Parts: sequence; structure tokens; C-alpha cells
Amino acid sequence: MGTSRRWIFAVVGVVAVAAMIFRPGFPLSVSQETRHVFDLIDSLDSNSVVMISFDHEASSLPEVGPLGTAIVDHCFRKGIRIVGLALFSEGTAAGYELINRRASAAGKTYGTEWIYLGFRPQYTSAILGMGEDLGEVFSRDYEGHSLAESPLGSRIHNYRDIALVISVADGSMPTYWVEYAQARYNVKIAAALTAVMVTSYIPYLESHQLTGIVAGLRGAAEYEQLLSAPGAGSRGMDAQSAIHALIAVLIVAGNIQAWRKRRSQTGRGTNQ
Amino acid sequence: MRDRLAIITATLAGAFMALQYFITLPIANSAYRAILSWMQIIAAFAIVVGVFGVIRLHLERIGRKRAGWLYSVTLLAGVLVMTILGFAGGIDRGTSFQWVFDHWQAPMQSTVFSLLAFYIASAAYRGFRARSGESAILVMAAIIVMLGRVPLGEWLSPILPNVSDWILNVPALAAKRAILIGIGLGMVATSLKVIAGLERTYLGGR
Amino acid sequence: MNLLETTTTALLTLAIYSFLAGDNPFYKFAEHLLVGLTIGYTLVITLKSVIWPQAIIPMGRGEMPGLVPLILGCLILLRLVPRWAGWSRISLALVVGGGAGVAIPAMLKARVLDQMAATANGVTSWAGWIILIGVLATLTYFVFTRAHRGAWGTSARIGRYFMMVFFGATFAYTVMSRVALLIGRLEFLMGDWLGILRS
Amino acid sequence: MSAFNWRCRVSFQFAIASSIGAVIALIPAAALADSASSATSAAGWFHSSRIAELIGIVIAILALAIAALLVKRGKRLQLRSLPALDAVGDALGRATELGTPVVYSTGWGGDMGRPTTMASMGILAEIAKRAAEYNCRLLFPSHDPLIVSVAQETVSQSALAVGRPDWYRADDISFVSQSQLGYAAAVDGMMARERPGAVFLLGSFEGEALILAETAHQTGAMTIAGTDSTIQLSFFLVACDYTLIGEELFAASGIVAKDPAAAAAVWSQDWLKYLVLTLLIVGAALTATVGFNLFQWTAR
Repeated sequence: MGTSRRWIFAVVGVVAVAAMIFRPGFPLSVSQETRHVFDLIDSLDSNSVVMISFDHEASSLPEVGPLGTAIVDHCFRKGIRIVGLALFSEGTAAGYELINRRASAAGKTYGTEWIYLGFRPQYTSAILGMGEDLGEVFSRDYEGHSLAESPLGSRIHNYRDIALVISVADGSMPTYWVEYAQARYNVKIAAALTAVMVTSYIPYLESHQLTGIVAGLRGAAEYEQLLSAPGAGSRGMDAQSAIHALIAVLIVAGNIQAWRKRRSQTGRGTNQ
Repeated sequence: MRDRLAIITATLAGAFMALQYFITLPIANSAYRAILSWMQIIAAFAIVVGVFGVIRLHLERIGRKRAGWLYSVTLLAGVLVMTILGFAGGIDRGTSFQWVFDHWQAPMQSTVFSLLAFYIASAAYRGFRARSGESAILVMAAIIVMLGRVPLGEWLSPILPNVSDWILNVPALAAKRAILIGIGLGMVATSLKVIAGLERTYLGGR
Repeated sequence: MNLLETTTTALLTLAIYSFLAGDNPFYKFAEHLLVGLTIGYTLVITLKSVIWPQAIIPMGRGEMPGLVPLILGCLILLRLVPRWAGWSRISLALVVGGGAGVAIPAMLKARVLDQMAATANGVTSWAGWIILIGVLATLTYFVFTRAHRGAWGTSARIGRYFMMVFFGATFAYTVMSRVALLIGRLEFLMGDWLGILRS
Repeated sequence: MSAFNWRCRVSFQFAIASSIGAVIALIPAAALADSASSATSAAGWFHSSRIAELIGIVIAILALAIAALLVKRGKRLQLRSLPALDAVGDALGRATELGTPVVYSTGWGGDMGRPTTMASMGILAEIAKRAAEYNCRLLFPSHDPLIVSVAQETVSQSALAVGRPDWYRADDISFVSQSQLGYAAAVDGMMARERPGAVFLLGSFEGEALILAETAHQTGAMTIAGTDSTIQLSFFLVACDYTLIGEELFAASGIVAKDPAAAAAVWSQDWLKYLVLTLLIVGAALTATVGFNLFQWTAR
């Protein structure tokens, strides 16, 4: 048992690595949900402001990071300003790094085209507080500048100045955005989720409390396809396809092996 | 006397926390929040007790030069590094505390998590045996959904994604709802036992 | 990130992966380091963001309610003294009882009533009827004081079939997120560290 | 012991009486609040939109109280057997024969405030008794020091109950790390080194579930699992030898305890299930025939 298990581990590793290097590139159809979020951002005026909240734990970054990256790229490409923040402490640094990296790639300047507010605990009061006076919740940004003195920071006072809030999340945080920010201040909320969370949020989408959902590595790959800029999502999708197929093959192989073993045992039984 | 006090505490706290759900008075809400924060503080003090216990255990291993005592040194070094960095340099952006978290702790955590991809493969090989009608259904559902959710499945058959969605949204949802209802009833019964003082394992007896 | 930084991270990553081949000194080192770091991390965060602002500061301001959590916290600290450890039961009782109290209405709503409402109201389509049958059958499986024989047994068996579909589907469904984690680590190892991935 | 029984009875009656009293006091208030302002969700001091939960709680309390009363009067119950529970003895016997310890985890997903953890403690108490009788070492690593405290109380009492107080070792029931994956890494390491004959994974689990289950199997342990986390159930079912599905975990806690109150709780759970079944059928029939929504009070 021990050796066959090690073989399986080795094959999983090799298949994943090979798929990421050689990129078989299975055609991917874009889901309606992803296209909807893409169109939503695409329809915003340049110069409008999108708020991106990183509401996830560090361990979910491989899955939600590519999603965040694709959305940030799209906003910057359209000339949309980004206000970043985090309501989960572990998302704080990751979110800042993510926007910073894409901003320097796109040649965007901090303070005028994007800012990062940082982290606030007690998410309910943070979400509600920003609806009244954003400057009261965050008087200084993540880099320590006063919000009133930054060109972008002085432009945003509450959700009226925000065209769309996107919660990049691996848990229940988008429900809080819906229940407090959307219900009370009527701001549009979209969610960028891990794949396992999707089913929990479909009801919110159907009731139009959530404006859009993109989810998982597949969502990122679809979004990258719409941007015609393949990245981590598309690369991951090939590995994803390959490993899913491998697991299906392993299930079948396991059954064949069990069946052969059973047959040889019953065979022995009749010989005795 | 001490244990009776504990049982009364559990009963009163439980009854109040359950009843405040129905009460709109601001005082009930602030008492609810206060008790929640007390629970959080108790858990925080317990962390101190827990950490103290871990340190004592590993110091003992080092002192007695038990097998693997060098690993205990590593563990204590880890505790010490984070504690010193956190209290001396702060925990905000750009501090060494954050650096160690970003470059050592978080990547190792993600790596442990990603072991799952390997374990899923070995569990799939071993556990999905179609011995009976029941397990055959299990295997079929797994294979269809697994392939239906990636581009490869779409390429194999265009109806696979739809079948996979149907499985998730109809029969799987039915079972999930029933399982949730069962768990909900189990939780309510267990909680009632606690509040009624019938369940007292946490006091070390029944 | 410079090369030295990525290399240490990469080596720690590989040390964890070495567990797949069996327990070994590299894994043991990484495991103990990880456990140590996480303990230190939790300790710092707990002291700085819970105990200090929620227990010590309110007491410093002389607020009476501040005294209660401090006393409850200190009762838990008594676990360090075996003779007085029993007093910690009062704090434990608050957590257990309070948790139970919070759970009763919350679980009744989210896990029982909401699920019932969605099931009964959903019978406006064929799918809704199938879901209703599935829920009823699966619930009969969970009855413990009645033997699974006759019609009841048939119903329970149908319930088990529904559950098998659910388990197979969830397993497959969750594979997606878990594989994404592996891909994330490989992105780091092959992209950031070795630089062999084309974008 | 009789003093303990007395206290138990008094506190039980006190609790039931006070809960029922408080709830009954609420009902007229609820009715008043409801009639005073029919549309608003929160009138007066009562959340009138939450009446369904209130009724549910009253029914659950009554069911538990009546079941407890009937059991006390000598009503015997035939509880369906659970293969996972029947296997506990084999698992402990196997570990004892091999001379290896057993590992017990309540999972990273729960804390002491979660009823699931409480239910797991009930099973732990029984497993600890048998382990003490067999003189089989029991390792209990946990992510939560409060769970450790409760488990220490539970296991030491179990050891005392079977007359083996010397068997209990406090250090074997220990806090590991609060971090989910730090905990998973450490328990993996523990299983790889101690090679337990049996591993019990009973409680609320999240992503660590399959990491622990597969490593346990890899080290040759017999695995008995049970959880209320719907996603992790599928992994346990595939990877473990025996799995308690959702509510079975709560029932198991009642079945192993062999005490009347616990049996009564299982019984009352069944009554509530019959009620749920009836309401579902009636509700669906009303929706399909006259379009009446029986559950309109629960929707908000």
C-alpha cells in the first residue's frame, strides 16, 4: 500500500508540473456569471472608483489571488481608480502586494489612481462606518498618509462615491457586505469567491442583492480570456483539468485493481 | 458548591443567550455582546495557559534529552522569534514579524494545505470502490461532477457540465438539506441538555 | 523578492512536501518550526488584540464590567495550578452554556426552518419534487428509534442513495479548490523561484 | 453519588421550569406585539418575525422534557445500532494488541461553544473508559486550550470511574497550535511517529479533515470518523473505515452514554424529525395545491 501511494503522489506532482509547463490549453467557455461581472466593470466610466476588499485568509490566496489580479488589471486598463482594503487581517498584506504589483506593471501612481486603506477589525462596524464617513473609519491609509491630503482619498467620502464594491472572499464576508452596505446604503456589491463558496451565494445573486459573482481559478481563467491576457488562472486551469482527469482515471484504476483482486481470490476459492 | 455554581452559570448564560435572540431591547443586545466578548476573553486567557503548557512540555523534553529534543529546540525558537519580533518591533506592515509571517509561516501553511491535492488522489484510488449499488452511485456522481467542472469535461461532452450542475442542484442538494436538518436537531437537543444541566461532561462527570 | 528570500521559502516548502515520501528529519524540522511560529503568532495577536484592549484597558479606565472578564480570565489561568484547576470550570461553564444558548435559535433557523421552507416552497417544478422526496427519504434514514425494515427501510435506503450522490458530488466539487492550492505552490516554486513558467 | 443525582434532578427541573416559564411569558407578549403592529418586524421589545424559532424551541423543550419523564418512568428504548460505534471496541482492542496508542481529535473547526464538540466529549468519555481498562494510551492533540481543559476533566473522570486513575496522563491531552495547518502538520507528525492503532476523528472539521484521515490510514491506523461539516463528510466517507454522518454523531454521544437523559435526547430528536416530515409533506401539499406558504413566518 505504501509504495502504490507514493507512486500516486509522484504521478500527481508530475502531471501538475507538466500541465503547467506544456499548457495543453483546453478551450474554455465563459460562464454567464463571469461575463456579467466583466461587463459591469467594462461599463463603468473611467475615473469612477471601485472598492476592492480582501476578505480572505492567507491560505486561500492561490485561489482568489488570480481572480483579484484579473479584476485589478481590468480596472486599471479602463482607467478606473481602485480603493483597496481588508476586513480579514490575513488579507491585508496580500491585497496590498497584489494591487501594488499590478499598479507598477500598468504604470499607475499611488495616491491618485489607487490607494490602499489597510485593515479594520470589527467588520460590521467598519462596513457601516464607511457608509457614513469613510474618513472616520480610515483617517490614514496603509502607507500612513493622511486620507484628506491624498488626491484620491479626499475624493471618497462614503459609498456614494463608490461605483462598485468587490469582496474578494473565502467565507461569509460578502453576506455582511450585502446585509449592511447594500441593504442600507444601496451600493452595488460583487463577490470574487473560492469555488466551494459559490453555491452558498447563488441565492443572493438571484435576489439581486449581489450584483455579480466570479469564482475560483476557473473564474479567473474566464476573466483572463475576456481580457485576452492569459495569466495564473489560465495556466492553473490546464493543471486543474489534468488533475481532475487523473483523479477520474485513478478511481477507475482502483476499481479495476479491486475487481481483479476479488476475481483472483474467488478463483482460488473454487480450486480448493 | 463550586460545581453547582458552574452549572448555574451555564444554565443562566445559555438561557439568556437563547432568549435575547427574541428580544429587541437595546440592553439585551448590549448584554449579549458583553457576554460574547467575555467568552472571547476567556478563550484568549486560555491561549496563555495552552502556550505555557507547550513550552513546559518541550523544555522538559530538552532537559531530559528525550529523542528528538533538537526539534523541541526548533519549536521553542519559533515561538521565541515570533514573540520577540511581535512585541519589540510591532506587527504592522514592513515589520520583521510580518516578514516572517509572509515568507515562512504563510507559505508553509499553504503547503500543508496543498498536500490535500495529493491525498485526494490517493483517497480516490482507494476509497471509491463500486462494491455495491450504493458505492457505484457515489463513484458515478464523483466522476461526472469532477469532469463536468473543468474545460476538459466540456471538451469531452458538451452536456457534461449541465449534468454535473443538475446533480449538484437537485439530488445532492436534497441530501444536504436533510443532513443539515438532522444536524440542526442534534445541536438543539445537545444544547438543551447543556442548559438543562443534563450534560455535564465539561465538568468531568455526568 | 530577492533570491535568498525565495530560496528559504522554497526550501521550507519542499521540506513540507517531503512528508509525502514518509516522515523524515526535514519534515520534522519544518513541522516544529511551523508549529512554533504559529504559536508565537497566536500569542502575540491574542495579547495585543484581545487581552490588552478588551480586558486590561477597560479595567484601567475603571469600568466595572471590565472586571468581570478579567476575573473569568484569571479563573482560567488557575488551570496552571493543579490544586485550584477546578475553579476554571466556572469560566468553562460560561463558554459552554453561552455557546449552547447562541446555537439553539441560530441552528433552528439556519439548519432546520430555512431548509424546510426552501424544500416545501420549492415544489413548483419537477426538480422541487425530487428534492422533496430526497429530503423526506434521507430524514427517515436519520431516525434512530425505529428499525430500518419494511417500507421504512426502503425509504431509508433511498435516502442513502441520495446521500451517496451528495458525497460523490461534494468530493468532486471540492477537488477544484484543493487543486488550486497545489497550483499556487507550484506557481511559486516554478515561477517565482526557478523562473521556468512562461506567462 | 445520590447527592449528585439530587443535584442533577434539581438543576434539571429548575432549568426546564425556568426555560419554559420564560418562553411562556414571551408568547402573549409576542402575540400582543404582533397584533399591535402587523407589518414591522420589530415591534415593542419582541422580534415578532422570529416567532417560528420561538415555537420551535418550545416544542423542542417539551419533547425533551416528556421523553426524559417517560424514560425515568422506565420506558425502554430500542436504538438502532451504529456500525461506527460497534467498531470502537475492535479499534481499541487492535491498538492494545499492537501495543500502540490511539489518537483522538475533535477537529480544528469547532470550539467549546459548539454543540458538536460537546457531543464529541460524550463519546470521548466512553472511549477513555475503555482505553483505561485496556491500558491503552490515549493521545488527544487539540487546537483549543479550552477543549484541552474539558478533555482533561473528561478523561481523568473516566479513568477514575473504571478505577484506573494512574492510567491518566495530563500531558497526553495537549494544546498544539491554534493555526489550522500548524495543527494538521503536528498531528500528521504525531501519527507518523507514534503509529497509532486507531484514530478517532469526531467533531467539527474543515480543510484538515482529509489531511488527518489519509495520514492516519497511511500509518496503518483504523479510522473512525464523524462530523457535522457537510463538505468534510464526503472525504471521511471515502477515506475512513467508519463514518458517523451528521446527526449520527449527536445520537452516538447519547447511545454510548447509557444514561437515561442521553437516551431521552435521542428519542426527542426523533419526535422532532417526525414533526419535520409531517410539516414538509403538509407544506409541500399546500404550496402545490392552493399556493399557500406554510413557512411564511420563517422567511425574512
